[in-house]
Amino acid sequence: MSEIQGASPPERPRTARNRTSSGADSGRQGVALTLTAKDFKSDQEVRWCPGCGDYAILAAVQSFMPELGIPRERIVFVSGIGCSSRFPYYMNTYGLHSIHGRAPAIATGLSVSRPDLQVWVVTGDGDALSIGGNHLIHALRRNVNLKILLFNNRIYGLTKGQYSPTSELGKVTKSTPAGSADSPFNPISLALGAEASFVARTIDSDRKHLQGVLRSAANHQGSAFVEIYQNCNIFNDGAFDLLKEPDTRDAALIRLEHGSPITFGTDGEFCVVHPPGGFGLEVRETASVSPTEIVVHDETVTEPAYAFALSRLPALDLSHTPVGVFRKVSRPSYDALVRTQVQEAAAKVTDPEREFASLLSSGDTWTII
Amino acid sequence: MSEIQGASPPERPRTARNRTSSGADSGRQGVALTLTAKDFKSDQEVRWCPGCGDYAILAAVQSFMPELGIPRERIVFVSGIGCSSRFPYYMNTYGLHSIHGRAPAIATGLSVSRPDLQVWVVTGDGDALSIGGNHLIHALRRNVNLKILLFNNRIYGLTKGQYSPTSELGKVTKSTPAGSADSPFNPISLALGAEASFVARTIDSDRKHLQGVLRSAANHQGSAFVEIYQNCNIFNDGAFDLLKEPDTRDAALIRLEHGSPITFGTDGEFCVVHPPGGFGLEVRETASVSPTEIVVHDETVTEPAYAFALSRLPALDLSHTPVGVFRKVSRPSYDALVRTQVQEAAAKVTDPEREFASLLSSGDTWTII
Amino acid sequence: MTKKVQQLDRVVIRFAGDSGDGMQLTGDRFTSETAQLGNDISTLPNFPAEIRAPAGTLPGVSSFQVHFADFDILTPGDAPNVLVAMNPAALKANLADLPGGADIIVNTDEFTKRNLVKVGYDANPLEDGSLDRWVVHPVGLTSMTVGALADHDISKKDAERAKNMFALGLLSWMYSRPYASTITFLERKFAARPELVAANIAAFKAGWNFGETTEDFGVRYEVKPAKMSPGNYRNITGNVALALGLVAAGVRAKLPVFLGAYPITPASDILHELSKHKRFNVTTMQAEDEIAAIGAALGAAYGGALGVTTTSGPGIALKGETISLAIALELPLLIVDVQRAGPSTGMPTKTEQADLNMALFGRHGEAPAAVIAPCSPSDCFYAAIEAARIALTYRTPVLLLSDGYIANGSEPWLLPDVSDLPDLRVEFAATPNGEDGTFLPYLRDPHTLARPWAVPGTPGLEHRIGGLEKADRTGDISYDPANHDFMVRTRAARIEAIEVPDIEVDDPDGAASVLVLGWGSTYGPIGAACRALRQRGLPVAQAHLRHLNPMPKNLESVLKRYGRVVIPEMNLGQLAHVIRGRYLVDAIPYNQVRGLPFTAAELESMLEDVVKNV
Amino acid sequence: MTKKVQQLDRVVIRFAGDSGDGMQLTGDRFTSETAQLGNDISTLPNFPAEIRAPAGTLPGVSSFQVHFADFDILTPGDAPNVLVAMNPAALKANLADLPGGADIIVNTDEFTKRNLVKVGYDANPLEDGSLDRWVVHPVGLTSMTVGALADHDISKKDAERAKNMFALGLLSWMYSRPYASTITFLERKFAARPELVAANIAAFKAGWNFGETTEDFGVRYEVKPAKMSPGNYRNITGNVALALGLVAAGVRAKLPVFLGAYPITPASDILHELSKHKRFNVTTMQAEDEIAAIGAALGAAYGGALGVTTTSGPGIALKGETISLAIALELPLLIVDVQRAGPSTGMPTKTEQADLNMALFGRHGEAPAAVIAPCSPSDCFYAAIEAARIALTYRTPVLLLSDGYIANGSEPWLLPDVSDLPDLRVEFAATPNGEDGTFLPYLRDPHTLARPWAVPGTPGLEHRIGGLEKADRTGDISYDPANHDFMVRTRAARIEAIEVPDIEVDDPDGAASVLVLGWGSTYGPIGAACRALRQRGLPVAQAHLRHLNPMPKNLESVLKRYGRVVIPEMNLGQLAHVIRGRYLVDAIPYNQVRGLPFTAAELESMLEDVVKNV
Ligand SMILES: Cc1ncc(C[n+]2csc(CCOP(=O)(O)OP(=O)(O)O)c2C)c(N)n1
Ligand SMILES: Cc1ncc(C[n+]2csc(CCOP(=O)(O)OP(=O)(O)O)c2C)c(N)n1
Ligand code: SF4
Ligand code: SF4
Ligand SMILES: [Mg+2]
Ligand SMILES: [Mg+2]
Repeated sequence: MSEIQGASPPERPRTARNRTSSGADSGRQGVALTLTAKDFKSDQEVRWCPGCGDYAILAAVQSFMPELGIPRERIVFVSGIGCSSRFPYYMNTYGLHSIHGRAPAIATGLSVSRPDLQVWVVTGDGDALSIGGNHLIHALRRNVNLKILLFNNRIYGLTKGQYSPTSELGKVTKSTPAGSADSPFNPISLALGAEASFVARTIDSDRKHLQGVLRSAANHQGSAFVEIYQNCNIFNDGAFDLLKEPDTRDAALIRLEHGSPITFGTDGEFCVVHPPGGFGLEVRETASVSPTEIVVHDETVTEPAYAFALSRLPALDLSHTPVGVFRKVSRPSYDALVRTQVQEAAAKVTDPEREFASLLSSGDTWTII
Repeated sequence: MSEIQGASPPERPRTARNRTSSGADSGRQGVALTLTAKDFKSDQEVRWCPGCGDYAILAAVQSFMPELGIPRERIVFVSGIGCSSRFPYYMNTYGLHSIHGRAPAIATGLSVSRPDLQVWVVTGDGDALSIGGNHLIHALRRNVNLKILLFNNRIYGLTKGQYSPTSELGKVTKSTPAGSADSPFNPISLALGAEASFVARTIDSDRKHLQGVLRSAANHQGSAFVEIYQNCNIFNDGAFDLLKEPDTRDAALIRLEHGSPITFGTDGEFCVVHPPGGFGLEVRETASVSPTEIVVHDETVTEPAYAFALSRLPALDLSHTPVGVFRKVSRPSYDALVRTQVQEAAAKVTDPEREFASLLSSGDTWTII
Repeated sequence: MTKKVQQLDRVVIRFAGDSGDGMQLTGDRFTSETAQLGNDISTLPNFPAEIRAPAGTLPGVSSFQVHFADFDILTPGDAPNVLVAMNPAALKANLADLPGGADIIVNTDEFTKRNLVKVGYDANPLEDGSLDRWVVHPVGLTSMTVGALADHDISKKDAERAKNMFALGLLSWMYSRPYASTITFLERKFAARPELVAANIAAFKAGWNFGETTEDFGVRYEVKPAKMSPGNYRNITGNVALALGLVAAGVRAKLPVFLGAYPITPASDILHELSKHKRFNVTTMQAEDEIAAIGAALGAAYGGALGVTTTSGPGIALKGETISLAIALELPLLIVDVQRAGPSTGMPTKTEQADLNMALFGRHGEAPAAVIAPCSPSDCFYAAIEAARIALTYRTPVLLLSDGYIANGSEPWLLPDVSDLPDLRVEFAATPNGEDGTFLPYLRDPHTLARPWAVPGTPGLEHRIGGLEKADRTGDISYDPANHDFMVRTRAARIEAIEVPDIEVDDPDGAASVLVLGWGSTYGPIGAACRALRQRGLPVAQAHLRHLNPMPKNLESVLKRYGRVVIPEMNLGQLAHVIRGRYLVDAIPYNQVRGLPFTAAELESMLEDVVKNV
Repeated sequence: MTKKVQQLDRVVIRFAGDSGDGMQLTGDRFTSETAQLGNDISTLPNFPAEIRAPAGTLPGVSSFQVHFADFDILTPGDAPNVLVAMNPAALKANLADLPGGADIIVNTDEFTKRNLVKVGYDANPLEDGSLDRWVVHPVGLTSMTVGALADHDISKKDAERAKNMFALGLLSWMYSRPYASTITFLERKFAARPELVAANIAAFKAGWNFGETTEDFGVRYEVKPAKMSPGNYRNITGNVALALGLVAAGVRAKLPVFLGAYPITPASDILHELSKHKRFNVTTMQAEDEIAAIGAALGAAYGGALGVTTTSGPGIALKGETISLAIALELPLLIVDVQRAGPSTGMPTKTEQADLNMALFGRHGEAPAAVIAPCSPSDCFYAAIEAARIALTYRTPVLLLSDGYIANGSEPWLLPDVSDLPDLRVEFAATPNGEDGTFLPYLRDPHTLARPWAVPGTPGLEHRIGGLEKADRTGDISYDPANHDFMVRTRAARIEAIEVPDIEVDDPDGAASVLVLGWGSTYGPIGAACRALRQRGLPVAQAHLRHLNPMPKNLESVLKRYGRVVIPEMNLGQLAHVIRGRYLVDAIPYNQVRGLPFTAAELESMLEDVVKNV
């Protein structure tokens, strides 16, 4: 039984789906197509501020999309409200610009009922972590088949510059002229605390890295949570300059690569070690430690304590900021489990109307003649 | 300037409060009083099901209260909705039984504006982690001065037995006749991911332990998050029997004690070690390891990765369940920071009406004569 | 000893006991036996918000009332003829509702000093003469049950628990009920513990035999089957009927059903029931809260499913923002509100009709949606299908207002022929509808004003929509003043354009001067009152609104045909206010907000006054 | 060259440009200069929802309209006499509003081929004669500014940016505005960068001198000061006035103010403004969402603060459940809704009055609350105080309905004497009020029906309250049917019992047959239209509702005094529906939902028709 019975449009492409639990998701992987970045540009004029980091992310996503090999009509972008949430308008796919904070909930309903679609969520630090925090953590715990891109500019852009749950303590903004009094979330830690199976971070300005992370997210079964540091040049300009400026970035940016020792710096002169007995990770000079002490990154560690320790590395000042895939482990997606239950039950029914008639007359009935 | 100007009741006790950031909370600690458990019993008939674990928690809290040395009128219990959330009715203190999931938000407003009160939040696994998840994680990140008691019975009691966000995967309940499809939160991990400064777990049936945890929570500045395993004998009976039955509990229950090596079992025959290079913790036979390998519990470790690793110890089957204080670290409370800003500003004003008049006529004004 | 058998045309029995005494089950069983016999039935469960309040206390009392008759009845009965009181609390809590002369069967074993004190009885009412107005039957229900089960290998607690079956046996005997279905039920229920099957059956029979034997029950009653249309019947509650109606809608639309719900009394049973019917391509999701629940339902609707969310007052309050989005998106969506007494948490297990305002007006901006309400338990089935018809045809959210009374109450239901149910098939957009192969997501069907339902997965129709104002036809974001004005009016017009059946007036000889207008669950009591008045020669007309938005086209002329319009509601006059505002008719509100349905008697006396004063 | 000086009684100028062109600031400055001069003023900013849409596009156009006169005016003016268009997009977007003969000052530097194409101009409108109906002044604003600043040590970008000051200088010259305050302003604004102070002042002066010198501007205008009551004035927007009103309420109640808010357009500025005034014991909390925001405000109110929450439509939709709790708790609480165009996200920066239904009816159960609405920017100050008075006196949530038009619009405000503002002091409960020293949290003041406000910290008054239905007097949980009915009616009665001033009717010679009833921000346009009609000898009466719940006691008699009642609203007739339902008056709704205020002219012509047809 397909996800839409009967009245579906005739040309709708269908992919074979088996009914096993992992198989229920398999419709989302497509076949090679000859699309280009341009095919993913909608006819809508892009309306972000000139210089906004969102442009770079949009371009990176558009040029990444063709490699998915999924026809445009099977891709849906769902967003909340915020500058970032305008994203779907600019993608020539299906798109839903919903309401503030609720994109993960809406996308869950879509994804669960339509396993043949690939559903992306685009959200902001306010949208996802302030009003939408609960839907986000529940989507992650359930492991719904969503690719969640959180554009973190550490500010409310669309409402013109209030602080957000990722703004640093003491931040002076329109709503906190004396400095904010709440310390921020670490989105990666929060996602891990919420049982996320895929957690990554990347930066607007590094297209190659961004696309690498998208690639890894796209082929993950379940929720893929991607934090993207994004510059809001109007209300929080330069928030991530430390990670971008030639003179500081090498000493600050830690590129995680699965299977490789974690080193960074201009020439790998820094590294990450795990001091014996401790639980946290620390940065050292590579020259001062023995190569075996350097932590070899493994995104597949089941125990989330490793990724969690990694997430604590950056001080709030970004001085040591890992980017890349922190964690990618496999567990059944909510969609798959739910679809399996429904499909297995539905598979036994050949004539729903007759079955329904017999349901009605089951139990204690009586007949008047 | 006090938190209530002018119209406050004459007899209201006031404690000296200085205006430094930590001092702004100090009104909450009281002086020795000669109250007894009975003084904390309200005149309302307790209406939980006979045998419900909530009774034991109520009794433990009532008999613990006197040692706080805080007069009853300075204590407020705020709850949401659920069986557990009926709690405030039975405490002879101020009490507010609010709406589902919103207790942390309401309590935040109360706590921030009334530093002289001690505010407790009582909530359930559905109330706190399902509908109220966002308010909970935001209260924790802000470190609001709340003592949050989460009665976790891993079920919805009041609505008669649906699964909750802490129910195990595959749980068969009224709303999941084919078994639930979402894997649960680990409340301790979630709280740690949300930057909680105090995180603990205890059990309804162990009054002494429960009170020990309450004691530690009560003297914590900022949010104290306490998960209490609670038996719902109607809809999820025996959920924590493994930790209570004489023949299983010793091998399952790990009592954390600050400064002591983590051992458990009938005779301390099991212990917790931290395998070198790893990030997780593991259970071993005490005899098989050298004493120095046993992890010595330290609730004050700044790095949350340690407490996080501890929180991952119990398999979902409770087979190894730490109880006690996982983490207790000091950072400024939101209330204190906010109050300080307000109090410092207000301290400069002697005559608010005159100051207000001058505010009105500041800036570009003109006069018509 | 042979007993006299007396014929009755109708009886109202109320079973009352502690929350733990199994009164709901006892009532259910008695109802089922009665249904088998062919009486018309109406039931009213009434239970506390606490799961199991302390034993023996007033707040812990749970009751179940069943009204059965040899003619068609409309309500669960105003006042019981028989009260079964399992303990002093049950007696005390229900006595005020009992007319003099009614039978009271009391479980004397529970009338201990301690239990009496617990509910504030200074003296034992069984002994102090205070019950002289009634016919009291003191029965040692517990002790006799335990006695009857002495030979059974079960615990004392289990034996005591079976006392409700003893009571059921006794009542079944008194009213000559066929009990085969109860035996089957017990066999199924305790299948895992055969010793309990035996014990409960034994207890039931002991109760039956006790009736047969004891001198106290001199008379046995018979209520003949009612004349009902031929067909297959079952007894059904409103919540189950509503859930089955949703399944039926999915089956008849050939669409998957997606329910996003968060548990809340008294709506949870719809979630429970629907989650059993996965085989009809029904997916149920218990979401993290009401906002996520409707969000997921909307997401599913966007994907081409019949999206549904079910809740009660506090939950409806949370869904407004998403309903507003659904209105902007013009997607089909069902929002079921099983109303309960408010405001705030209110009285969760008690009924009320006070969410009408919220359904009609409870959204920011001009955000019109369709609103309909079922009028009885079995009507919930058809109302669900009608709501789905409107949602699917007109691509709009539809609010369906049930309430605690019909949700938990039950009545016999003549099973429909599934193929006679409306054909709800829809056509998804499949091809571009604009010039040059473009797709215009907001180009409307000129008749229904519905826009195309173009689900993701359809090649060539890729498009973007959202909650910002949209340009006519293209759906692009638009801040154009004239377009906004046009779109706001169009959204209003498309709700007004929904075709709904004319309202029917029950005015048998067209002689009435007073029209009683109702909506929702008040149908039964209003109908019963009108019947009673007519039998007494006082003509009143009855009309019942199923469609609250848009209202039937003929409503205005119906209203204006009568000298007086009375609108009884279990709120403070919400429909009355709307009717007055729309039609400038000086309708008289009659309101009661007691958490209970109207009694037919009070409506009768109120209407009598109105009729006499026209 | 000396220029002719011409006297005018009123002028409407609209500054329009790209979002990045600083038009809001330019308008603000011009307004401020005009205020200094003593004209009466009314302003209307209009900006896109995007922060900074792509340069030069139609959606990116931002404008600011200012109306000033030598008499008292009520609106920002229907149509501009002068349009300043900083680029082709600004010209195109605003041209339709310009009456023939109006002046257009265009920045020719931006009329490049590329920019023209961007907005769909095939030919340059400055050259193709299409502007012949207007008086066009082509000015190279950018190039002249850059030229004037050639000697300044600033970047080209900074020099170009100063073009708005050039424009301001030119307009200030044209209308003979005093500019000292602008100089001070620039000194303050760029204090950190003295080179920009110098550059901007130089640009301003260059603009002024250009007016003085060029032949194109032959005439200079003067608008004399208006006759206004003596006193100290400032120009104020509705949002700032509202924030100051909240501070004033706290000061006059001697209570701390606690604002829980979540940012949302167009309400955020209240949060911004209030967060600057901590010294008045004002605490502001930016919460995680609207539910937490009102929750925190309610928690603070429970603790004895003046609790406030501020939001707009989508946020109001989320607050209903907590408002309902506040109604059950009977605590004072202010809920400010700065309305914007809906439904759903709608048009966030555009105005509307469509949340009235939501405010009156948008809660589950019978959940009545007080509702009031300010009628102009400065009136927001007094409305906030009045809302606080009702909340504190009657212990009830009060909804205050502002809207985007008055929130961002401004007018001169005669500063009040603080000690003349109402005394809002309250008395907290301090001692037991029941027998034997018990405390009855729901024992009411017989006059106000308010219950005691017993804040935690008060010894002897420990008590528990919540959202479940409460017994009268004791506040204990109660499921008693009669008590519920009583409490529901009492909650309704206590809102009805709120004393509000009678509505005043402006009917100068009592000769009017038509009454125009309005509420909220339509006051200005309705007033202007009524004045104009009266001047033409067509008598119409105007009455404006400040209190929407409860309504003034004399309203019914006022309504019935007139043959025709017309209700203009920026929605589809929400107040009209309520008035019809309550008073059975056949009020005529006149509606427009364009995201813009009514123009006086359109109301005038509509009313003229009505008057002529009575
Ligand atoms: C219910 C609701 N509350 C508030 C808003 C106003 N609002 C729109 S976007 C936004 C925050 C945007 O911040 P973020 O999510 O970080 O996105 P950004 O603009 O920075 O990309 C807010 C508060 C809204 N649209 N709806
Ligand atoms: C807004 C809202 N949604 C739903 C409910 C119904 N409801 C009441 S309590 C509850 C869950 C209770 O579970 P939990 O928090 O675990 O408390 P417990 O009863 O188990 O102690 C629900 C869903 C409600 N009262 N309000
Ligand atoms: S405000 Fe910031 S985030 Fe928004 S579009 Fe402009 S630069 Fe980007
Ligand atoms: S239902 Fe469960 S949690 Fe609720 S009172 Fe009964 S035993 Fe306790
Ligand atoms: Mg942001
Ligand atoms: Mg629970």
